[in-house]
Amino acid sequence: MLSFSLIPIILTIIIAFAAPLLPISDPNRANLSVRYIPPLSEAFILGTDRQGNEVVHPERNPDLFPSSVVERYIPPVPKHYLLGGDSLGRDMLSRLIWGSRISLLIGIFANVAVVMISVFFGLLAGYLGGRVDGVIMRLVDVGLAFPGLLLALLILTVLGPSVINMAIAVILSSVPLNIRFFRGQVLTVRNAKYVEAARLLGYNNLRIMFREVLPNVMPLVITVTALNATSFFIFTAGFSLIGMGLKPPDPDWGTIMSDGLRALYEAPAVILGPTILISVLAVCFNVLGDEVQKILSPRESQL
Amino acid sequence: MSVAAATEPVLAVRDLHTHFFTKTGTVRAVNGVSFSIYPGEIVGLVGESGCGKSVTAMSILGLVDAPGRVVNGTIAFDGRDMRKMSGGQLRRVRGHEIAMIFQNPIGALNPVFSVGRQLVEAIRTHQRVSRREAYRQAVGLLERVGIPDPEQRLPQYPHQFSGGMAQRVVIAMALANRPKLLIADEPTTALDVTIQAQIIDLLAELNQEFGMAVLHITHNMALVAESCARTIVMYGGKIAESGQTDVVFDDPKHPYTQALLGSVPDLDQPEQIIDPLEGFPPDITREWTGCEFEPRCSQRFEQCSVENPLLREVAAGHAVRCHLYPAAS
Amino acid sequence: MILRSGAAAVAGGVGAAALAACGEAEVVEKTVTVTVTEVKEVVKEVPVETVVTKEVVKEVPVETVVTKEVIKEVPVVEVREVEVEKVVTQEKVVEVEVEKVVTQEKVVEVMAENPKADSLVIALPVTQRVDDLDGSQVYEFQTKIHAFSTSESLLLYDYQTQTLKPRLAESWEVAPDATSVTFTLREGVTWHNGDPFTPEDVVFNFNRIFRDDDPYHAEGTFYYNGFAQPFYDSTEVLDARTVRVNLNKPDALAAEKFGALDSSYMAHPPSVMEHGNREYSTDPDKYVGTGPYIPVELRPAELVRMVRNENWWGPKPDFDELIFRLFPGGSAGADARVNALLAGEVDVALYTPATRRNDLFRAPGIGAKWYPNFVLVYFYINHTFPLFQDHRVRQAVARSFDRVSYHEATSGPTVVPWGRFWFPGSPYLNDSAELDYDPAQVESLMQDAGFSKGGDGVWANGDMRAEFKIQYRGDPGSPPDQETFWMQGLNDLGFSVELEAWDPAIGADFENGPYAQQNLHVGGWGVGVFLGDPAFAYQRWTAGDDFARSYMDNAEMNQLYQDILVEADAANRTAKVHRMQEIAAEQVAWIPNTVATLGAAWREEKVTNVTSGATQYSYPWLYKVAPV
Amino acid sequence: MSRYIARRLLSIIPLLIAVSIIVFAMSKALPGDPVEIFLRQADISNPEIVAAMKDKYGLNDPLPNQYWTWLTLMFRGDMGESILRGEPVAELLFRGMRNTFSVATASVVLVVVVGWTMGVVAAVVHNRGWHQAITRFLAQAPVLMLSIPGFGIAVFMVLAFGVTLGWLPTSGVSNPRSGEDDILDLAKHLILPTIGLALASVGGNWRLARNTMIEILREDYIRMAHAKGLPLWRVYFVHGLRTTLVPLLTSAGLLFGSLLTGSFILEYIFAWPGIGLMMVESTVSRDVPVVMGGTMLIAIMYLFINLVVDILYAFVDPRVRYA
Repeated sequence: MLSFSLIPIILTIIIAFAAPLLPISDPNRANLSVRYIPPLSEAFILGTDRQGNEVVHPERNPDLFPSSVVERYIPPVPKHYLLGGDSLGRDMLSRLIWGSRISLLIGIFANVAVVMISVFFGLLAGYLGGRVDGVIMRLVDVGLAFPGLLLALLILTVLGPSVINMAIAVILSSVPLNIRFFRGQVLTVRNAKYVEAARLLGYNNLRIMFREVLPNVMPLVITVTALNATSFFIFTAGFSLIGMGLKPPDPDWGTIMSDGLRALYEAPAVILGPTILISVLAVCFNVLGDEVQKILSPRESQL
Repeated sequence: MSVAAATEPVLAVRDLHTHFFTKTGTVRAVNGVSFSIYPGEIVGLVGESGCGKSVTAMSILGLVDAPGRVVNGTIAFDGRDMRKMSGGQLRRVRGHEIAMIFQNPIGALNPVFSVGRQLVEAIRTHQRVSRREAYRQAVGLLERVGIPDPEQRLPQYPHQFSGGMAQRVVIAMALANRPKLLIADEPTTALDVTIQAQIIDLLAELNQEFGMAVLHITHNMALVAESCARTIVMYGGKIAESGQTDVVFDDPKHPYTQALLGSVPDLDQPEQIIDPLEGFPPDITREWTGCEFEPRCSQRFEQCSVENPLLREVAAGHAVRCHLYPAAS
Repeated sequence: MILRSGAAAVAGGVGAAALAACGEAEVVEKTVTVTVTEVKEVVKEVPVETVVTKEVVKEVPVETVVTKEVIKEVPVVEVREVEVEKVVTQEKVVEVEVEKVVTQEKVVEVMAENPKADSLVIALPVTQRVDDLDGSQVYEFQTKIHAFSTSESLLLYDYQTQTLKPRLAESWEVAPDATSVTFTLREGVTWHNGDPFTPEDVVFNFNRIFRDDDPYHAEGTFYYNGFAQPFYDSTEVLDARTVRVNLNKPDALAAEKFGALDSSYMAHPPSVMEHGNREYSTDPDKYVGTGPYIPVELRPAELVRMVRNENWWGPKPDFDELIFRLFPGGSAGADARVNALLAGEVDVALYTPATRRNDLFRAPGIGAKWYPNFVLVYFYINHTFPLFQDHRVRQAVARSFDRVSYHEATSGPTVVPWGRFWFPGSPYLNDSAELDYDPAQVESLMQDAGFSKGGDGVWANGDMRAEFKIQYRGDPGSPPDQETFWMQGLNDLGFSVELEAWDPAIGADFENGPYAQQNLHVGGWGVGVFLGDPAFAYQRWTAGDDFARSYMDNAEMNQLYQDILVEADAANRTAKVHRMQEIAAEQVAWIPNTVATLGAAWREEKVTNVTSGATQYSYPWLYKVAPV
Repeated sequence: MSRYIARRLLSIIPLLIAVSIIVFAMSKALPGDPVEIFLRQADISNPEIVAAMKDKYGLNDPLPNQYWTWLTLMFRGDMGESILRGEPVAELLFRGMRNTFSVATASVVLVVVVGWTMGVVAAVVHNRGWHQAITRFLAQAPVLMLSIPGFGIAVFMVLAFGVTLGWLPTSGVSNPRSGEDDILDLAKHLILPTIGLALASVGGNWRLARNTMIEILREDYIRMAHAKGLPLWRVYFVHGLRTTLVPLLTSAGLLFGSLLTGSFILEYIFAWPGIGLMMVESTVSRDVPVVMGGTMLIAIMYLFINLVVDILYAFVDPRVRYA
């Protein structure tokens, strides 16, 4: 099960990193004559138009063929569109692959940042308690009073759309909830016998927090990270949808989804691509979280 | 209880096998256990942790959780085979004819319901009485198990009770329907020593008063000696030795029983050197060709690693599973 | 007619009011000659035991009436409804309305047979003020559609023929010096509550709309009155049927502005005074208008329901009930509108998206109607940006956008690019075909301007590189496809262009704002129909639009504008406009990108091509429901 | 109990003040001047008009004064007028909130009824060692529900049940041909948006209920309940679920809060006139009064829902009540 869920994740990461090396076309090159061409299509290229774009055979794609663009005739050359074309006839396969770079950046790296920050403050608040706990939790309460999406929307509006700002918005809006969660977990571990033992041994608080308490909340940290990954994918897609995501024409999965949302009925393949990818990865992350938790927590592994 | 009535056992367990089918292998928690309990009798089931005594109790009530399953044997209660009963029939027996009390009394009470509600629920599940009547009975029960101010205690929640008081509540709940058999699974382990004695005394009293049989599961030899008429010693999912308590304690045959008794400090002989048992409980995920106790046994010989001994009667009512005692002689 | 639900109630109410107004008016029984204009059979099958006949005589300002009503004895098993429209005697007009009241149960039975009656549900996109019933207070074009069924202006501008037509006013006359305009009001117009429509009402409304200091001025809601307000001086009643609007400076377009401008719709003075502008416009119970339909229910963001105004001055409005179902505007509600149409929940869907054209064309029973409505997207060019100070560079940029290909590919048959946008003869602008996509022309224009391609293939002239950004507007659900495509075209032709999200909050202040050093942006879009006169359009520039600034220093342009305002001769005006176009084509302040869109789609089996009554004014693309 | 509620209520006040300060500060940090944006949209750039409008909206006062004016007005229910829509913000928000509330409530009900029940069933099946395939399915199905974006399902449902089969309405909150506010009509319109909106949360709660319940089924009091001979449904749904409620309530409270704004994609697909899309549109077009009022309103609702959840904790778990 573990490797089963790891393979797609690792594969996606590898493909994302290798995107510049792969023999795929420019993800931003528009070619209107293959606008919304369905997946697995083979377009017969007649020649190039005045903008240097390939023009496909009219009989192959009569609906999409603009009459005015062909200037000269060249014998047809087939070209494959494995995942079809989008609203501007950009190659969906290429866009999905390039888009994975940014989606993974948010889904994994922003996620790691969220978890690191949350675990740190959760540990501080939960373990130290007292005034530290009071201050942290009051701030968390204020943060929690804004639903995450609204907070992120406001942050993005103030900062303007970009990858970094989107990451900041995602981090700031999901940290309060995570801190509260981890604090709760730390509280259950704090009074455990082994923690008391460590205290009696005279270890300092930092050591106890990170050597005794942290390992014991680790299974949950991993589960939460996996769950966060899913929601972050969908979260960023939502922002791209309302035009607050990335700078076009660079693709991320959310941008592609928002592109597809306009053509849900005409070209469902556009939105299906990233949706399926996100779903598969989300399932993988969920399963991964469960499996890791089973391995790390002995009680589960008996079953 | 008259001895004449005691000829039919209230519970007869024959060749009980309960196995847990885990990913790492089959755990043979109970592996061929047979014993009987007669009406009004207190039987002690002893052994170290993981020997299968609790699983035996759960098997009797049909409460073994997945991945565990009773794979073989018969459990005859009052002449009826519990294993052949439907779920509904089983539930009519549970709590009504066979009651059970647990090691951790606070944990055995649902923290979100008041004690009264849980008692009333126990009564009304098996008796067609009004809520008011059940409540009245609950007050009587609490009084009987020695809880002062029962009227005030009933609306309270489990976390407001001390361990001993909670165990009394659990006992009251078990007694609610006057069961024929009470299975007490380590009823005193989680309690202070002084409370332990009170609970044991209470159980003995109730045994006298209601005439119910008690299966007392414990790892505490001293408690068994104190309260039980008969003792069954379990090791590795099997019965190592069984017999009248005084016989077993005075003349332990099985090396394991001897070792157990040897590790109990005797208050009369403060200078005695305690001789704890070396080694670990057996790996019961594998089928033993030899004796399960062989690796830890101080009196082992060749046969012990070759052949699994059978439970044999060495004297009337005294059976031992050990190659040292080849046959009744 | 009385067998139908909503209309019956209204008719009853009006009848009662008429009776009351007549006071002692006799019900004349026997002796009059009557012209029966229409005999309509309403119910055939339902046997009726008792028929109560009630006669209502409306408006009898006659001393000696020699009227006789002839009502044929109706057999008890057959009910006929006789509608007597006008009875003409020698001098006097008597209106007689005859109603037959059928017993209650029978009405219910008939209702059950035809529950939908004659209703039309229109899917309407709205983005902003969703709940105005008063035409003078509506904000955006799409929302006006329902407000224009309830309220009316003095005149109507027919954009298809580009002429003015009478509405509440029968005729109009602009003074020769263009300093006043006189309207002659239609006779017999009443408000929904029965009050007569008077010249005083016009005075009240014009003051309310065009004077900031009027106590009933609805601040900030009169979107379009900026065009007329600077010219307005006063309104005076000349006689019982005429009013005159006096201007403070000459304006050849006074009739269009004050008669047909969107903001000059008439509101009922007593109601406005009693309830205030907002309550009046948003509460159907408080609203009183003159329009062909009377609002009965308004649920913001949900629907507006109206019933036929039986006393409307024009031909009988088509529908018993008109329902505007409100959808979110923009692309948000577009798919939902099409879905609702496909599912049969609405009869007409306006502004259907191009991406659903195949769904609509392929669905059985769905028809599509061209409505010559246009969408335009301006690309503004920042003249203060050094690169764009040369008009040849501006022209080159304009010519690098292959609009024709883009619209043909993206919108297909539902949307066509208009080479000439606006209407014929508008300075707003030139024939954009002149600035159509032309790489060769781009090349020569850039070379003329002293640019040459550097090593990286980008045009450069000394230190100045052909490098700029296109600001696009990040609206929900609309990625900047056009800008992306255009950017690619520009980059292919030797410009170095990037996209940048344009924050609407920062705006397009090219001289001082954050984008002063940047350069091209999408200026927003417009849908709709504006007044057709070129001078009017030119005025819009001078009202302070950003893209017009670059022309403000042009003396000839300003002189032409002044001339046009007082030029009464249409041919001369057109000639002057053409000269303005030439100047504008040279300047290229912005790149028009206009398309005509598919206006509506509806279910064919229910809708036939019969335009009549009110609908022809308010929404010419709406058609009457015919029995299936 | 009432003291507990009072204490919780009081603890909200400082939070509200903090939230209001943040909302106010954020509205000031938003780029652009709302009046200028509005006027620009109306093609007006006359500086006198701009100044007059600013005066009218009090934008020339010192910041603390502006904050205080805003706060006092808001607590009197006056959140100003929408710059974009010209409507009183309170009315606008009330309308959006009412529509969002209905679909959010329906979603929470669906989550509770389906998600929690299936979670308990899945845990029981796991506990009783049913056939592997069933156990696996009940364990993995929620993961799938959690992973597929709800709007994909929503679009499919619109096409299938609305357009093709015609069983359910495709969009909107009411059928315009039915005259009155019909509760049945509303229910029909709620079905598809609710499923689309709640699907992921049903999966999440199913999973959470299953995991918590598996833990709880190992507790002694569940054995005790069995040993008492209680009927199975009583053991699982009374003794089991009742103790599972604390984490589930937390999750339901959070869900309700996130639905208040998180539903804008579904609102987009179903043309649902809720507050999510309204807030997004207002933020994008800088309709600051709506953004401020809406954010405050949502924050207050959110705090209120959390308060309700906290009070429910006390009802569900006596240990909280007596702590």
